[in-house]
Amino acid sequence: MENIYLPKLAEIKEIIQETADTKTIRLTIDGKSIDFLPGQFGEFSLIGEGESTFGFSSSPLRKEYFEFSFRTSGRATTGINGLNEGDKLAFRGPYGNYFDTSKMHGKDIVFVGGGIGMAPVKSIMEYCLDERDKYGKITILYGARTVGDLLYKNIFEEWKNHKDTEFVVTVDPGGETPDWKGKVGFVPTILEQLPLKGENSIAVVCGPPIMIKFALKTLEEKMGFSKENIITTLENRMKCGLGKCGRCNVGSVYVCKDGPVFTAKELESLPNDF
Amino acid sequence: MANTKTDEKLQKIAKDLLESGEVNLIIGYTKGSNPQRMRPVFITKPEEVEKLSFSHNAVQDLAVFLKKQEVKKYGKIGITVKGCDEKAVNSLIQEYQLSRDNIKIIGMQCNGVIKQNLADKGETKVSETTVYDKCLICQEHTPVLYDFLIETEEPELSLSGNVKPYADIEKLDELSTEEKNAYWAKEFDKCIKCYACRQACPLCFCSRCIVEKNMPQWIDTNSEEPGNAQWNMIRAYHLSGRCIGCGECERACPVNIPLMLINEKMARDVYNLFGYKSGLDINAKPVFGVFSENDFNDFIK
Amino acid sequence: MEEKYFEISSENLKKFVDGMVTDNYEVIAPTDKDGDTFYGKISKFEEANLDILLPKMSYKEYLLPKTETIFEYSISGVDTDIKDGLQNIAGANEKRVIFGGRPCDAGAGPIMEKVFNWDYKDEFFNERFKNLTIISIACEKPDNYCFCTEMQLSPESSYGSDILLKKSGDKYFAIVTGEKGLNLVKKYSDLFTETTKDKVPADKDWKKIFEIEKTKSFLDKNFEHNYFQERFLSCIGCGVCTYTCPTCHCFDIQDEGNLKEGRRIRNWDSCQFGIFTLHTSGHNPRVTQGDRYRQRLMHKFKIYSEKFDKYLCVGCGRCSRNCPEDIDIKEVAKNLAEMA
Amino acid sequence: MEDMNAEKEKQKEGTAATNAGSQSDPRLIAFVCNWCTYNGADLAGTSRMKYSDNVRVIKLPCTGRIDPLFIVEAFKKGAKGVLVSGCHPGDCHYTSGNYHSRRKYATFRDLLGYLGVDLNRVEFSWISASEGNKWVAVINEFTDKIKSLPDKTTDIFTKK
Repeated sequence: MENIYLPKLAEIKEIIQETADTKTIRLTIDGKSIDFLPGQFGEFSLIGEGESTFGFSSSPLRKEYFEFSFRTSGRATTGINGLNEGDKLAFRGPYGNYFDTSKMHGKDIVFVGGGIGMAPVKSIMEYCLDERDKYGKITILYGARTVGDLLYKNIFEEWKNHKDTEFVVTVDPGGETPDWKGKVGFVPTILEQLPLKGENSIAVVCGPPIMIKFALKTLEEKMGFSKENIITTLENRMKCGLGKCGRCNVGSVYVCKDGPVFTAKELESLPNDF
Repeated sequence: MANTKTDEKLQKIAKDLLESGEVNLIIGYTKGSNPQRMRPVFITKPEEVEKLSFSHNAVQDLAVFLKKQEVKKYGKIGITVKGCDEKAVNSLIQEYQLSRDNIKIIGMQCNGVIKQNLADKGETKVSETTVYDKCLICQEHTPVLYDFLIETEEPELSLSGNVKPYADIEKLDELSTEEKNAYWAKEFDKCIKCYACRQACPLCFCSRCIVEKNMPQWIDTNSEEPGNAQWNMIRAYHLSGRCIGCGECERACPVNIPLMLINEKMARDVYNLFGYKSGLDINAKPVFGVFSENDFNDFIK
Repeated sequence: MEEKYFEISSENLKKFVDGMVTDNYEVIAPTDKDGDTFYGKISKFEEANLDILLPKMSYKEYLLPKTETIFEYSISGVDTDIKDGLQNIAGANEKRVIFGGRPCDAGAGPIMEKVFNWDYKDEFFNERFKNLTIISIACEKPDNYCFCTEMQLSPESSYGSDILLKKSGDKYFAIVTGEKGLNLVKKYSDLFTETTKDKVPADKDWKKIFEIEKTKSFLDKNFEHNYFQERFLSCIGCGVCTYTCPTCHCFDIQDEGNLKEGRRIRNWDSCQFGIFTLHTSGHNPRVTQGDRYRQRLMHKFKIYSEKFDKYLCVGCGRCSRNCPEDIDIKEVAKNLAEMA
Repeated sequence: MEDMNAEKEKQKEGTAATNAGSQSDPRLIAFVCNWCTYNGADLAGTSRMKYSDNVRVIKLPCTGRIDPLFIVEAFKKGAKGVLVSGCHPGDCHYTSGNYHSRRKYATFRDLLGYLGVDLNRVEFSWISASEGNKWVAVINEFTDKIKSLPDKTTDIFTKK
């Protein structure tokens, strides 16, 4: 008999303080990463403080660790926030579906991330960047409320320096600092200004619900992306991640099993329950 | 069943209130899923007032809806209340959860409501053995505060004195600590932590209940001892001096924990200690909002 | 196994139950306490109340306990010791018999089994379910809140029961559906007489008052319908419907203890609670009680049947009987079917 | 605010839960107010008075801040006795905090007793900043009382 709710212990290899309240934690199990696919998620916990659901934010091709990013807000994340490198973290997963990269081969891709929603985007994006030759032009648009809210600042340079890759970073109006060199404007607004076309392209979008809503609209109506080619991930409250506990469903879809990755076309068929 | 005179009066008042625009919503009772049941109904249009009805099966405390966001957004509300329920309205006003200006109270004179489990089995007669214990000690058959009063057609509840309401309180008081503990351990063991007692209570209006706070986790989440005991104790404490004794918690409880034995005991204690009964005066300060320099001090060294 | 048929006299039924008690079976039956009837352990046949239609609560807790320990942990220094909770329940229910439940309650087990076994297998449920023996009694007089017939069962359905007893005069016919039931009958074989199917009185022609498929087709198309918000304005979100329901299985996972020792548990939870779906960000997909009751209806009559080919409802009517605000799910399902 | 509580919780876990003590060496928790009783205890210390070391003191701004939940929490974590102590009536640093808490605790104590908690396990006192000797007496007396209780305390806080 196997207890599907039993976590494994992962070791914290590295902790990166991304912003004042967000961190990225890199983990290993038996000294290496685990097998997962971009877009999947896991249940992370400091035993005694409860589990939290996070998507992986690293590329599955980087075998030396797997990572996730989180914002400290509740009991579980406060617990995880207090951990140090070398400490143990309980982990279950990977769960859920994933970004089907085979459908992206040879196509132009635009990655759109907002705030901490960049985390799952980063996973698929780095996956693509790691196999750069398989894809066409890659555009990365990343926005956050303020400069201080941008995650992954330490690897912006790395993203920028891939060939045939454009990296645009923006902050909401009012969120810029005097020495800010990126763009200023809401993600959907900046997205519209990018030289993109809908044909033979895929858009991967994740961020706060309101951003997703408007980004999807922009991509579809103004830039000519078809609904099948816009992919996003849903974040619903979960407990088990295994399709049992019954709280993450949107209509007949269990986000933890049938999701979290959905195309805009699939989302359209779902009731407004997310 | 034809409309009774009570129903007609009620419908007339409701119609006038809605037509004149004095209220946007009437919360009342209507006939329920069987002839012995009534259920809440929400009337917004004058032509729908015929649904309104009242009888000795109107067990629900409609004041519970006054804490609901979906109901609050109607603004000015008319509510049908029995004497006990009306005290909940008063308490909500006392605790600034409700403005007197926004509420029209249609007071129903009531001589007791039949226990729902008996009514479901076919009981139709109001008597001291068929009504809730709260009705036997009721001092407010006529609500203490109302904008309209509808007099009852029911005969007065005759009390022989043989039925002792909440008799178990006295019995419990006489037990030893261990026996009391054994009694409550058995009762709380049944608890399934559905929190129906909280949801059914008109005065449990916290937007975030203590059981939902987990930094730290004040109340253990398990449905075993001692998590159940912690919950039941804190629920009872938070309602001490506030509970108006409508008994909705006990009625809602799916596992029949005698919650009213605790609530009533605390109400008596508060009255003995501070001479305060809740829900009787909208201008009174809640008992724990004030103090007296001469308060009971014997238990403190 | 094919169904087998037996006869047992009322007198022998008493001996059967008392015999099981003597042989250290834990016999759970409807029994009177606190002014109502609940499932509980009995120590003799007379303690069972077989006249009552249904106990107030279902016996779900024997399949899905109100609190289940997933694992216990102890941490000292860098070492974390995790003790798998499954070990505690190995063989759970092996000597437990539910006696005198109704076909609706019995139907709940195989229905819930589906969600606990799609893809990932929940062995907590499986271990308890596979060992539990269920002896039900067919209903003669369903009440106004019952709608098992509409829910593809019937007052005389043997679905989910290991043994279904059908009363006929002063004796019972026992329909044995599987090995678990047969083993029990064999153990007390002197009390039972084997018979054939044609001797067992045929099921009555139970009438439906609405078609559940129609309810579903309404739900398919009317997610945003005003009905939900208006009708369930009277819902106080107490969750009694879900907690007394034999098929509601949603749960919560919580840690309990300190950073040195404790356990991870799963508790019953309810879709009727505001915090059930509340996101950390403060966003809540289901803001009003109407949204939440709609979710319950959807889960019961649409979602589950689309995923698992069974409705997540056995029509026992407990949610209606126990609802403090008298929301009658049968009436609601019928209303929806009429609007479809 | 909640963080502060969490901190407090951790402190308590360190003392009460992991080392709840036995009946012969019981762990007692004293919730005291910052202005009177804490200073009274401090005075006892600086005057080198000796008192039972079974007690663990948790300082709060005022008895008015001592939620009955704290008592529940202490028992839950295994404390054998809980003392709540603050300024004498009329001496509250915040004018009326102790009056309010007196009302609360009169009621809460009744509730505890009614639910079968041995009231010998909860103690309330007024101890001023100058009453170091009273602090010593109260603690010693309370410790002795707890030690004299029958070993098999089973109440609703006991894990089965």
